[in-house]
Amino acid sequence: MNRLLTLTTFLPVAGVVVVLVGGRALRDDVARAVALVTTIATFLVSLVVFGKFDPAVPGYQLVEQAEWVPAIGLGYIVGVDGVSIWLVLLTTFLFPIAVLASWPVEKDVRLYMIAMLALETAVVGSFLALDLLLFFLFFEAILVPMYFLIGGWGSARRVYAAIKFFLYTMAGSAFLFLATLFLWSRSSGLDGGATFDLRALTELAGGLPVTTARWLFLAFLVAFAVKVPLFPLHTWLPDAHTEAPTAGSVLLAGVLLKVGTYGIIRFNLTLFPEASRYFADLVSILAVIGILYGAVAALIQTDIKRLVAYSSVSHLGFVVLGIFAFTAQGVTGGVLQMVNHGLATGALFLLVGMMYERTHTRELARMGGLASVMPWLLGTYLFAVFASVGLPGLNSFVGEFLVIAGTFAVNQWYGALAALAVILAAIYLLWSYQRVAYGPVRDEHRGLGDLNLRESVVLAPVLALLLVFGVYPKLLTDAIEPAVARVIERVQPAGQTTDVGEVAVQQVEIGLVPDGGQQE
Amino acid sequence: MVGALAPSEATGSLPLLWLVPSLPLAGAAVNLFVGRRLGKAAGWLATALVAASFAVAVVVVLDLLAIGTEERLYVQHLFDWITVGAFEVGADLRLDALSSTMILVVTGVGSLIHLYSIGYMAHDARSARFFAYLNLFVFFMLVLVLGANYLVLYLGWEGVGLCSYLLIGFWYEKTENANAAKKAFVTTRIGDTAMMVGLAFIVWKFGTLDFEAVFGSAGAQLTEAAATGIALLLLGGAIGKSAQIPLQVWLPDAMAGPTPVSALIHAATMVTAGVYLVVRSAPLFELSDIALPIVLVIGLVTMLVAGTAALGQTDIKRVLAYSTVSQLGYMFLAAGMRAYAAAMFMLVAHAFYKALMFLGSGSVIHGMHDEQDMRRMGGLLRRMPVTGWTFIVGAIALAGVPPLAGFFAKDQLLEIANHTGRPVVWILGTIGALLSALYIGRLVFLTFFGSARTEQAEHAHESPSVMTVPLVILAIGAIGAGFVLNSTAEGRIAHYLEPVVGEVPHGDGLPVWVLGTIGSTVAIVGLVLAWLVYASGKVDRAAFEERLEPLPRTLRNGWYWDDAYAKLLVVPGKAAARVTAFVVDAKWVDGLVNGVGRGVGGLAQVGRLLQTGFVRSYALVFLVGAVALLAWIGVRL
Amino acid sequence: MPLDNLVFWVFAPISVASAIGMIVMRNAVHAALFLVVNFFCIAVMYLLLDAPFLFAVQIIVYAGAIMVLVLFVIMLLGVARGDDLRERLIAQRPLAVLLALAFVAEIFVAVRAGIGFSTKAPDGFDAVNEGGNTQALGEVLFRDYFLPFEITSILLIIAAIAATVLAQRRARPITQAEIEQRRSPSTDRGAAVDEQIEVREVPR
Amino acid sequence: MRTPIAYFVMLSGVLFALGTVGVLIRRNALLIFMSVELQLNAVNLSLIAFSRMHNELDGQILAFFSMVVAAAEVVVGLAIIVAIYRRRQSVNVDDARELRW
Amino acid sequence: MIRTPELDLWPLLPELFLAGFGIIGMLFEAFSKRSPRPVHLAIALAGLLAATAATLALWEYGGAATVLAGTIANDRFAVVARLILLGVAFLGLLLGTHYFDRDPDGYRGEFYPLVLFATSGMTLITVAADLIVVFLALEILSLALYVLTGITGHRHANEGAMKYFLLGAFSSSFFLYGIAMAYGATGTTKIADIANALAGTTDGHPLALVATVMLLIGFGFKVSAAPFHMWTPDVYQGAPTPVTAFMSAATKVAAFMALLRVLSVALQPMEWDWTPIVAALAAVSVIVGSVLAIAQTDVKRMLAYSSVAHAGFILTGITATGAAGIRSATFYLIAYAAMTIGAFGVVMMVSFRGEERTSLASYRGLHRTDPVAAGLMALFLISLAGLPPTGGFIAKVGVFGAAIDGGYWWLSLIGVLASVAAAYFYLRVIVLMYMQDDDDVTDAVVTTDGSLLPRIAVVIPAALILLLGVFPGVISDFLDAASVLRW
Repeated sequence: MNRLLTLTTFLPVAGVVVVLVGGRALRDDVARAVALVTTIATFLVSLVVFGKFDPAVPGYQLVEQAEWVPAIGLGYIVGVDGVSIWLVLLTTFLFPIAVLASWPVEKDVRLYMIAMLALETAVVGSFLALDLLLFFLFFEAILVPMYFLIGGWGSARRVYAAIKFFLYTMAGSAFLFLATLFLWSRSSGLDGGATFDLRALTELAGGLPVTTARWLFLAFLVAFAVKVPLFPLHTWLPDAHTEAPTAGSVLLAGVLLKVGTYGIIRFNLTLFPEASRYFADLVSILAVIGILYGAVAALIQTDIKRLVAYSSVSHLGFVVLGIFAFTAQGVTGGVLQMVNHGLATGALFLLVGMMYERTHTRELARMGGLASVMPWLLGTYLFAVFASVGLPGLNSFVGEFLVIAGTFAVNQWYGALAALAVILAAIYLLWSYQRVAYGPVRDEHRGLGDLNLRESVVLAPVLALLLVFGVYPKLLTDAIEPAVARVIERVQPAGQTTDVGEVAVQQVEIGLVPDGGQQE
Repeated sequence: MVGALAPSEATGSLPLLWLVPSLPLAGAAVNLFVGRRLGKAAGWLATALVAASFAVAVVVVLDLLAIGTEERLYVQHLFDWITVGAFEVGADLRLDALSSTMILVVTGVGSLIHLYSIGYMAHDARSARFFAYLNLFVFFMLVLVLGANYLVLYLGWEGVGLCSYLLIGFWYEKTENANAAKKAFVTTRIGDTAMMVGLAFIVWKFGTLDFEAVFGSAGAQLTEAAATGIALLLLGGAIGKSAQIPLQVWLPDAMAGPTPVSALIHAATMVTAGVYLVVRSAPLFELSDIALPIVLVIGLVTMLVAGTAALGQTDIKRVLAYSTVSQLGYMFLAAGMRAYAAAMFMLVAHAFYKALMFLGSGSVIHGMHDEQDMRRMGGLLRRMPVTGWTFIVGAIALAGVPPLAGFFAKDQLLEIANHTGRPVVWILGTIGALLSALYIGRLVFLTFFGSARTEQAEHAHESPSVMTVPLVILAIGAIGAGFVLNSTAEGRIAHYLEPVVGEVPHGDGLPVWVLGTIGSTVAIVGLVLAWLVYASGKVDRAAFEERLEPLPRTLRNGWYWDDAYAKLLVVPGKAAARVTAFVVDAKWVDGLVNGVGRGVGGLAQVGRLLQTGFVRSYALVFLVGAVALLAWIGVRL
Repeated sequence: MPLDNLVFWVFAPISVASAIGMIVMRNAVHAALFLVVNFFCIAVMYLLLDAPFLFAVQIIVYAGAIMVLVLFVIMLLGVARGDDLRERLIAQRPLAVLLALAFVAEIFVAVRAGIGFSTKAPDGFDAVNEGGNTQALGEVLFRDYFLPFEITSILLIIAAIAATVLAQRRARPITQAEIEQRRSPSTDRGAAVDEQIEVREVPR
Repeated sequence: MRTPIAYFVMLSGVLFALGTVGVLIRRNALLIFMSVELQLNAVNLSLIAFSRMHNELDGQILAFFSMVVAAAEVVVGLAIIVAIYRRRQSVNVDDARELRW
Repeated sequence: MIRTPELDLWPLLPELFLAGFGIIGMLFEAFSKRSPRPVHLAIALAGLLAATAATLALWEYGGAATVLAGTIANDRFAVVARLILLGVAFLGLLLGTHYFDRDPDGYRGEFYPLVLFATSGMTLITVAADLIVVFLALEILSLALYVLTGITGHRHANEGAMKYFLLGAFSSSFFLYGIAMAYGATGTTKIADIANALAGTTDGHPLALVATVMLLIGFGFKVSAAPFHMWTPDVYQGAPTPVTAFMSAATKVAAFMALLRVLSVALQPMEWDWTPIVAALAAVSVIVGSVLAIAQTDVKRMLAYSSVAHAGFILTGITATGAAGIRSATFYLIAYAAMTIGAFGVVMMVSFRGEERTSLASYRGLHRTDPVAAGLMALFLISLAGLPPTGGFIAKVGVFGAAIDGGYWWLSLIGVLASVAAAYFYLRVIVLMYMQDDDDVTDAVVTTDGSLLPRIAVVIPAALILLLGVFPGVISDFLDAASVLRW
């Protein structure tokens, strides 16, 4: 039987075991190497998974199913579809980079690497789990290593940030937990007895009373909204991002936030299609508020990491907005935006981290003129900035445009308002870039080194992907689209707009008189 | 009315079209990564590649001309860019009359400016980076004009914005340069965003962004309101890019970039992209009753505002910048009258003479050792003859003195205004022409005539030939363009563009020769007036300006648009951001969260006091619990 | 009035009064004596309820042995007069009385609803007590409750251990000074640090 | 026997309540302990009353065991009280409140 | 003439072993001058081993549902309960031995027999099929624990013992009152007969209702359910740490298992009456435990409040009546026993010479001086917080799942939210252990002495917690067997 997904998930645990068993006998460098090798191996395995994955098939693939705790119907069920495959790849791709970027960490290296590896397992597991409780298990398990990473290796207010991150997320997931158990409890009437199997529960959830389903939807949503984070549940994020060590921020922004949006697609939309429609406006409005709010708040930040953090709030709003448009373009754009944001913001945090290692400050006011000192570092930073700004040709644009186009066709206000963030993004990112890079060089920064080999190796693949996915997003969308189509089919009843590309055709064929259109 | 064209088969050299943008791109890539090691060769490489691109463009366009008028369209599909559901966007290049005109201008003028830059940037340590950006710009500009759908156009559109940003801020050690770069990018992005929403609108209505498909079914698909919406949103993009009111504020500041940049990006090509967009989208604009009138009004107002502002400038490049804005206003005006071909004609002509003048001003600045204030110049004609004379050619062309390029363009425009029953437009346009002559005359006379007013001016030197040769070529273009493009009554370029943009409107009004005479007279009067004030020595300039205060100061400050924006938008915006971030977010949203935490913590602190340590208190609590439970049960009995 | 009723109404008030006496007597010895009185009254009730064996046990073991032990300790520790009646805990007394009244009320409600105030003891208890109450009890005890009876032995062993472990003087008692000395170096510092933690880590 | 069983049960309830009052308001550990003894005795009364009501002996047996338990508790309790008196020279429970909050 | 009952003592063999070895230990203590700990330990362990063997043998032992005149239940539930308790006792003994190694002044040889006696009381209460036996067993374990609490004679231990004793006796009287009421309502004290007697009534006999409440109060006191928990923090803090470890785990297991038996057998006909009460107790316990722990600065006290909260969680599971409730509660008890004894074990390793250094501040930078202790503590805390991949998580799934299944979603909501609050104080300890700046740590460096004994005693529960977290299915059969009560 095919055990590839299991291998992808648990390979990092092997690294954990090695480091644990090695104990104090393991030198720091060896621990680092173990982590790096493990994460790279995991990436390679995930590539094999990708190789076996057939993008044309919409459903779950490479499914592994085993009984785990039959007594409560908890099964070990994992599988990938077009949405999760990319998130898994993103995760396994970012982890070696994060490990490599953590080379300068000197404090408790072994513990650090253990946390990293454990985190990888938890995140990959979340993306692969097709059993609700298994998902929740991984979802919760993410908290612990991340908590250690932030609290152990963060900056001054790390403890506050770590605890806040932890409690906030846990409070949100409490509702998910209850809703999961509720569904499970309702499933006892099924043929196989009570189960957490997503596929079985999907059937079951269709038959729930409307009100019940709506409450459950909200319970799921709260958990994911915290994780995403969706306004107004976002305030843990600036603190966590800011205080986390570089790799922590990279992974937090790059991967962890996506667990939330992924959860929304995988669970909220799939399990509660009616409720999803019912609450679409509410969520969309929150997403739009988040998009603008995050951007506006980013405008005035003086701490560069905090600024990037708020930009994440804004960017993730796009993802949610796209998802709740229920159009192929919107949802695909949302998924695309997940991957793209992971790469772009990941790159930003990597670069900010590298700058921090040199200048020992995150205050914009205390930087300036760095472009003259470290042209390559700041050049790559600019590249990442523009990717994040949504410059066409770089990756984020495609997702953003698809989201806006996909949303606009459904609700013009959401689309138009969301687009405003594009302006704001340019303002805050370029403003911050200017304060970091341009202007006269400060005395204390003279003589700082430019990118070294390790850092170049860290950055090169990420930056390359920023470009590749901008120029040829079909690489991603070909696999995403069938999976998304399947979700939309479930959510959106026939007759509704599900594909903005088909609008014109329909109108022409049926001979509809073009409608009144948007009143300007 | 503009109809759809049937794409033709790939014949001859047409399939080489992709090379046109690719060559500069290759140059950019090489210069970006290994340019440092190339040294001097970097500039030559960049220039050579753009020139090669020009050559390919010429070959391709010649092959296009070989095709019959009605099929003069070639679409090259490179690869699928975005495909989601039924929504498909290809990386498609489109060669037709309009885009062929544009690529020739871009690559032609572009290669001259590259050549010039070799001299201009010779002493800059990062010149390789400069050429990389410049090449990249040419690439994006070509993508912009060659794009076969709105999204590819948008790619180029934003790309040129990026390069503009990079190049304006090329000397980023100076904070004001960096500020100018950011301002340029952000201001244009405001327009761009409107445009992006416009694209979303198009997607909503058409399900595609392909020019052919959109224009082909526009009449059937769009209501008037929808068409207005789309047109105005696209116009937003055009206004930003072409620095039209109210987004014109970035262009004068953009002069902070190296002068070749100003010539290429902020005069000849990028800023005209707005005009190109309007012309390209004409089928959509025409479906709306108000879109084109709005274009016209914006053009008119911009022309006058910028024309007057140009009068007040003292920085040689800022005069040219306002002049550019004003001239772009003319082009919008033309487009607003459906005289697309006239707009394009003006665009091409303007590319020549304005590039010429920018390069000339660059040469002056070069010769003056980075002095840009006209008041500190004077009498440079003697010291920099090539620069001076070519500059004068450009100025005359701009002023609209026959038979140079500017005259034909402006003349045609005013004629259309007159003949289509727009007397007000005609009168204001004529006033605008007078303004042009005035400010450019002022510039020329202050800079090149009279006596040297400073040490620097006395020791100014002519630039090397690598810089002057392009000037000469452009001067020839400025002189010849009018003849070449407009030799017959219909106008060659108008005829050429007709399949794409339709006919130039006709009508009745004053006879053509009367209009031409009025136009020429106005131009000459303007120049003479300028001579009187600035070069004849018969007027006390300082006293004259003194008497006019506060007008000169207002003009110098560009009608205080910047200050108004600062007060009305930036300050409140910052305040709003501050409130959002530090009050709403920190105190309220996060405050609520932390409040819950603190509340629980407080509860804990209070609650622990219950644990008094007195065993009898514990017993009391125990008993309270017991009695309460029993009471609960008792109630149910 | 039947005799048993009379006896009940004589001894019930006494038992209540003696109980009250016990809880309000300042002197511990007096209180203990009131308790003995109370136990005696209860013993009488046992008799009324046809439980003569327990009547005997109550008087001999409880009122006799156990209370004597308690009195002995009171004397031993010399704490008979130690209890001053000023209450430090606010509202402890009124609450205690209130809760007790509520408790009685609840029991009253339950008893009235459960068995009613007219239910008399059924006849036939003599049959149960065939051969005498003691014999009958013995039979039940050593047949059905053989195990619990054995279990009590463990209970008593523990009691014995308790006495030796807790009450026995230590071979080398730890002095107050020693404790103070031990406490001071680490815990005091710990306490000080505690304060810091509080300040720092309560989430803002 | 004419006295209703409920009377005994109620008497037991009252005594039990008095016992709780004693526990709550006395500060002498010995007296608190004696109050607990009062409670246990009250319960025994109930048990024996119920035993009579049900016409069987389990209740009496239970009361008997309760006495044994009480005896054992007395021993342990007194031991503890003696120990604490040794350490503090006081049997006032209010004095022993180092463990709190 | 006394008719002798049928004597089937096999089902009682474990208790006999425990008590027997307890007596041996006591005799040894009485006749040995120096009362060496290794010998004591050996005797006690032998007792545990014998009891364990006897217990295991009972797994396959058929026999009647109850033996010894219906006073002792003979089912696998009892076997499971005993095994848990024996395990806890084993760990408690190991910890205690180490504790007294470091604090010889407080040492009393009686510790070992007392633990055995307490254990026998605990196992007995879980097998008791007669409320009389329940009461007696309760007293056995209580008395033993009172003594154990005060065994060192230290000041705080004394105070703890006194408080425990006074309140314990107070609650015992309530418990006994409950038994009396049950007897009054049904005329019997055998839980099976009570069930039968109650089964006929429809609206619940008022006395039975009172009995239910009183019994719940009594059990609630033992399991530290609020508002009957007040003794817990003081006693946990005052008692010697190994005793705290032992009693926090074992008492809870014993009392809960007994409660389960009483509720699901004797009071099974009154399910609808007692579930709301249990739910109310659960809600109050969870809130009180979770919230008040936040304010604590002493780690033992903090764990005490945590124990209150966990009592609430287990009660939450019990609201789901029947097998589901038993299953979930039993699993939770196993996990809880492991994590709490482990956590207290680490507390003991960190503290020295008795009860010093139990303040939270003592844990600063522990992972530098003793990474193993810190790591294990972190694991226990994470499990207590109910996070994967630990047994605590699966346990929480079980109880909340059962409660939701039973319709108590509001209780689950309170539970999960409270566990968020609870996570805060667990995390705080981790902060202290792991997230201090190096210069902060130096003035409060803590060293554990690295002895083997306590390490064994904490590694075992740690392994168990992980096992339960990752492969909870391993005890599935165990739980299946346990969830069927015979009567």
